[in-house]
Amino acid sequence: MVFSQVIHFLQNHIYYIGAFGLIFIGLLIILVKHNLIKVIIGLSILETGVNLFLIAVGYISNGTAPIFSNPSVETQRMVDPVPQALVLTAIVIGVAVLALALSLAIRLYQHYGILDLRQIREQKW
Amino acid sequence: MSLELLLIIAFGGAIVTYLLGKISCRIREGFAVLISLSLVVMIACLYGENGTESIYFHFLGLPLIMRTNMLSWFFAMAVSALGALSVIFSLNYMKNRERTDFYYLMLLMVNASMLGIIFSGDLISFFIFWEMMSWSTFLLISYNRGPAVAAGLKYIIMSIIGSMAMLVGVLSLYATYETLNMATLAELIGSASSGYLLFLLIIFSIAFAIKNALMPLHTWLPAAYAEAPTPFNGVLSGMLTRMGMYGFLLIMYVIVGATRALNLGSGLFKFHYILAWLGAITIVIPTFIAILQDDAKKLLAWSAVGQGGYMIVGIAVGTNLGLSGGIFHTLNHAIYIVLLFMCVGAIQYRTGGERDLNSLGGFIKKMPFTFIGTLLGISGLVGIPLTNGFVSKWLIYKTLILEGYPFLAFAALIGTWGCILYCYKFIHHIFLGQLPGKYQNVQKAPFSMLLPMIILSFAILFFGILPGIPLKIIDTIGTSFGFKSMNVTIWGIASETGTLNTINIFAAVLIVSIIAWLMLKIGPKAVSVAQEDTYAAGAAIPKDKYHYTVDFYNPLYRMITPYLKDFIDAFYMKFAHWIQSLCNGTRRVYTGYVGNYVMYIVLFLALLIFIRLKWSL
Amino acid sequence: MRSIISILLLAFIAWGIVTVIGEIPFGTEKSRVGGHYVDQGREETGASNIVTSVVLNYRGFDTLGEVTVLFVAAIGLGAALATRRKKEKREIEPASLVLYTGCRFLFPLILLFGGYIFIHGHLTPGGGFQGGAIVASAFILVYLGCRGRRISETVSKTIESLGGLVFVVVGLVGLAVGGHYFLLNFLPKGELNTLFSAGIIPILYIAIGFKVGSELAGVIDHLMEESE
Amino acid sequence: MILVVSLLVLVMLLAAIAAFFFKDLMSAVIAACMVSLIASILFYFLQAPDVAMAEASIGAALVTAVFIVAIRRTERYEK
Amino acid sequence: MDDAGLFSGGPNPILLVVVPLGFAFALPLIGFVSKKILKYIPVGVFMFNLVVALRLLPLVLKQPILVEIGGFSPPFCINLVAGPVGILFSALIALAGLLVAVYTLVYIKEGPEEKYHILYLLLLTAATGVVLTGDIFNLFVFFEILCISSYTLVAYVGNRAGIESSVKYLIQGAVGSSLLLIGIGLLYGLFGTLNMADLARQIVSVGSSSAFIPMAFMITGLGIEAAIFPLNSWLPDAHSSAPSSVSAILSGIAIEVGLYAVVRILFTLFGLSSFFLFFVFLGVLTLLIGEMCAFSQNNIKRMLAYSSIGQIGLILFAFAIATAYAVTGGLFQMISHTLGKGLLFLAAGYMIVRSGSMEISSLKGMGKRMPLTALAFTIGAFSLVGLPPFIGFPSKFLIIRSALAEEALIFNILIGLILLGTVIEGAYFFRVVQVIYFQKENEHQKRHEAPVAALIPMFLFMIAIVAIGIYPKLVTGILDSAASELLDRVDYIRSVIQ
Repeated sequence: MVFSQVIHFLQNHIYYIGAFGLIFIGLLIILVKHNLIKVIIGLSILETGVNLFLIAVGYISNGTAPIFSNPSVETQRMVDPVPQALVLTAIVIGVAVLALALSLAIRLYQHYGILDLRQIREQKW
Repeated sequence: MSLELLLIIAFGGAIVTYLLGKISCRIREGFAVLISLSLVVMIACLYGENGTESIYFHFLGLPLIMRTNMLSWFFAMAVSALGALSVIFSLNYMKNRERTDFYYLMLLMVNASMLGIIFSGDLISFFIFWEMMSWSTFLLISYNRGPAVAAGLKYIIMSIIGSMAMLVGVLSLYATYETLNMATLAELIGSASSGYLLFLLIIFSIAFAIKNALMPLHTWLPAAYAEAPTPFNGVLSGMLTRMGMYGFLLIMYVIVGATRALNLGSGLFKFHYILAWLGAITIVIPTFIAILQDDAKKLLAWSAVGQGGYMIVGIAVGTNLGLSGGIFHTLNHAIYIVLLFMCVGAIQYRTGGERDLNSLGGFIKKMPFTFIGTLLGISGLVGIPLTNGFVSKWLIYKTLILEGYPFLAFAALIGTWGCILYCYKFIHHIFLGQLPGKYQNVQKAPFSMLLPMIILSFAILFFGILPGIPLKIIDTIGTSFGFKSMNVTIWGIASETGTLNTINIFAAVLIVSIIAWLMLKIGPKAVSVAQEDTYAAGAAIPKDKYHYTVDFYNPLYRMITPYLKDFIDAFYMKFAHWIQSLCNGTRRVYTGYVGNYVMYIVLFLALLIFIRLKWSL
Repeated sequence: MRSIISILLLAFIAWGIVTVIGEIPFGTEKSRVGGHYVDQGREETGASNIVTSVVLNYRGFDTLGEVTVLFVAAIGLGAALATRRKKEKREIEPASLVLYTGCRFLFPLILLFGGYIFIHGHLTPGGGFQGGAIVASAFILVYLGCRGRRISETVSKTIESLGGLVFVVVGLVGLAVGGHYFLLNFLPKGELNTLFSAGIIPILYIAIGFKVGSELAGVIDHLMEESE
Repeated sequence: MILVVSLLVLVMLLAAIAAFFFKDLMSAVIAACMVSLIASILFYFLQAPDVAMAEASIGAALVTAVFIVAIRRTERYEK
Repeated sequence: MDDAGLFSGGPNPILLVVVPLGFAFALPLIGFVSKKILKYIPVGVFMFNLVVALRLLPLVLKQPILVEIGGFSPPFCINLVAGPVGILFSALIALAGLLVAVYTLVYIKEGPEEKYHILYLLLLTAATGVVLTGDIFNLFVFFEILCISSYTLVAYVGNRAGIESSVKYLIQGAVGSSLLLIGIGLLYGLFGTLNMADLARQIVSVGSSSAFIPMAFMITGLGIEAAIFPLNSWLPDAHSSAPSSVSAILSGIAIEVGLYAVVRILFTLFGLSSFFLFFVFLGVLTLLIGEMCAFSQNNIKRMLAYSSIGQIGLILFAFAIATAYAVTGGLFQMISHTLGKGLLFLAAGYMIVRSGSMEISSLKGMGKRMPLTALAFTIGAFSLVGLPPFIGFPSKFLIIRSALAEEALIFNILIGLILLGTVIEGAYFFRVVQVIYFQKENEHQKRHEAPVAALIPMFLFMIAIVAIGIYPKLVTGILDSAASELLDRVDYIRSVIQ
């Protein structure tokens, strides 16, 4: 009984758990870690989590991909294409931000010789 | 239309003067004089027209209104005349100084915005011109650099505090009555509750008290007066500071109205009564601080604070005599304080900026006209009969005694005693005594400086002997506020409560002086002795040690100094430091560690969610 | 300490999310808009991959923005890493012959595969972005395997610019011919499920493919520049 | 099916936690790459093949490459 | 609108976004032809935008123009809503962009100029896109362009400070945009649409309870760019280390666009009325913190940056009161802040170039060395403090007037705090003005004015400041209808979804 309840719960929530798990772990990395590269890794995990969440929102149980490669596909149970489009955009934006962040990290390292954000504090107050 | 034209000429003239200065100094100076004189002429021509007119455009849906009545004409005459004299006085004084273009621009701008204040018929244009006056004054006070910078900053900060208070008052009136037209407000406000009126009066009083340097809010004034360029001191002390007086008259008697304004509060804590006491405090303490000063301009500055107290007392008592005294004292004070500042300016001009009383002396022979001007000036300041100061002070004393305020009268009297002391110190240290060796070759003041001084000297005597002329106007102002008319004659006041007749005094003084002159004539001739002979009884003392004006009033100093520290200023400075360290502490929020910053973000989000879920807003 | 506070705050946020996530049941149809796209997409755009039709037609403006984001990042990365380059040629140890040949052999194949992906974006899963990324990965391979070979900066810049311009111009042509609609699908829709269908979508995806490929390759190029 | 997915999610979260704890940045990057890869598989399960492709090629491959380049140009260990 | 051609019935508002975008893409190609003309392109583009926006202004005052992209009808497409607010902001952006672009002609001399111009174009294009769009995901995308180009422009100089600030800005910005995206995802999950009008329509039907969490996420995400108090830690660093021309845009445009987005989300999307008191407090807090931090700065640009925080606080306060009068005041304050702060940064930029240091004390004697620039700085400072006859006065007047009209004790206290903030603001601005004019300067420094191309934009800013300050009616008409557009949800929904 408990097992089937657990299965039911998992069926309904496992993607959300995964998505928000990633989001919170990502945020935690950004909050707690002070190595710049590590923070950027956190950002990457955060973004992945957000994307997963968006796709999960658009899913329809037992749906099919929204592609009419063979004409027999019924339209009733196609998953929502909009979140997929959004996530495509979000992924590209994510990679843009990450690449920029890493390039800035490289420059920062050239200037300071360290990546510890606690010590890179010339701009303050 | 004519008023608009007046203001356009005033402001436009200022800017054109600045631009002309880029071409040639002579043209600029000529034009500045022309503008200021033409303002005097225009006001003289328009004088006496009562009415209102709206400027063609609206400001945020509020009509801008200009209005003229006796009150505004009275102040306008004074402002324009003193402004013109100051400009004329500046011609020589400011020659060869740097950035004179800027100086003239700001001077004319201050004059123009004062005219704007005086003619504005609604509170929004009043406020606009008030602010313009504030910042252009700020730029002029700091003109001399050095210590003037700190003085200017103090001035503008207090000034902003004042104008913010005024802004609240103005806007609250606007929010309540949907109009800012003074005439309409005066009608509408009759129905307001006493609490609201009290709030209004207090909040406006903050602004005006700061400008008029009423006692707890006076601290900007001494430093600002001492450091401002001397020709501008005239405008500053004569009229600009007294815009506070104008403001008090406006809010108490024009907008709120005499009947309501004099009945706010209860018992001893009536609004006008407290105001009068503040005025009394302002008379006494600054007067004694003035005695302590060794700096000519600082002395005059503290004196101006003290004299401001008389005006406040006068108008705060709230009778026709007192009101006339207060208003008339404003005019009189403007005349002689401008004159005195001009004398200091002339001395400074000839000595290269010296204003330390202890290193001056003996200028009576070198600059006789200046001496006479100073003599008349301090006579007016002390209130010697036949000078204008006598009349206004007499009116104020009379009121205080008649209305049964013996303590206030006593305070005013003490003020006058102190006034005599510092006035004597002032004239003695500069003109009497020993002439320091380095000033042996000092010349007379140039004509462009003497001319305004002569005019003002005449004005002192003229208003002293014929006080009826201005009193007539003041009486009209008083009656327009709803006070009983005084019985003004050309020689003074003839009324049931007390008569003032300067012709009798004039006759008495004339007779006494003729007798004195005759006695002098009859008696033996005075023999001129070299000062060294009397001073050291013939013993040889080095020449530079002869100066005996140092430590004047020394016993008095020792007696009063402990009580007369400017503890209010010290308190303000401490407060400012406290604010500064608070600010310094606040900015530590931005720690520079990005982890903290992200923490703030998460905190904000968590807070939002927490508030929502906890209280279900 | 820090981590405890962080976890506490995150727990609050999680609490908030839990309250709202219950109203977004997993696996149910939620969107009228999505349903409309699925139902009408084929007729309205002519693409059989509905995601593609959403990406490039219904929400084409987003994609223009997205392309711009990548463009900005590439430019910005170049600007950030632009230092006074010292052109001292260090001796690079050449890769082994096997690696070198392998890379050279694989490079056109990967390019071809990427090209296939973005040309068939409107028919099959994939499209300009995925294809572009594959193209870029081909360049990574070359950078890693065949040291010293670079993509010419001029060429990559030209491709980037042209890709973006094609997008804008196609959109503006739509505005010009179709009246008031930017990005109007003005070309004939063609027959469903054939290569030459769906109007402007393949054109845009090809432009995007080239652009994304050259941009990502450029990003890698910039980043690796000094590490050698 | 659901168990497979649950397992994948578990592994993904574990990888993310590993990325938190690894002192070696290179390992952390690999863990993050693994997160992306598993996410890509999940996308596929969620009937989003387009996104799965994008995530695999961009999120997993390219980003990891960029990370590695960046780490090579800075320092490898978190102090 | 069916048979409308490209320019009949007014130009299409989409051109405001697309044309600069196209030129940004084309810039590298133009660079192959001639490097010289590159820097004139932003000038030309923003001139074009300004003309288009001004041409559209009278049209949208009558009726908002709905732009449906791709030829589908909302909510099935992305639509732009060119209402009074959008076009007003577009015109403002184009104006500021044009003037700063002219300034840039001489100011930016080193570094990868071509990239600077592209990023500059894209930054302002994105800002225009944000204010025009009617779709929240599209808003997100434009926001990302805005943010990313800001990050890179902050790092443009490539010195220690620039890179450090840029990295910090990027981390916070990226977290913010992730939060925004989560919010959008939640909203999509709840309501199944991304169109703002459609969302607004449905949020009424659901009630605000479940909509709050997505709103919290979105406000936090957008609030970072809008520099609301606890979220604005990036701002002083970024604004002070960017090149001055960029700081002018970041301060004058970027954060205001961020605030616009917050306000649009709050007003149009959620229409929350009971929560506004929170934002009123937040506004006052932001104002006080900003002014207090600015008070004790020694770095002129940092001081200006903190002052921007203060101004944003005031604007937020005005919007949060949410009466027509207050929103008009807030919009007015935005205009006055754009003009004033733009002018201040431009003037400070060249003073810094001439003195070689950002310390306030190094500005001694600038009144003599560069009188016109010093005049520009002074006017900008006076305007920000809110002195008449400059533009800062009518805007502050409107805001305080509307707060007083609330007639609640709490508002009176808040007004007191705001005025305290103004006093502090006055204190630090006047201190700088004094340093410029009245501090003893070093000897033999010759007059060395900024180049003409830098002075022209400063003059135009000054003229605008004084002209609107004396005659606020120039803008109040537009502001009134903009305010009513922001406040009237139903009308907005009706204008998008027939």
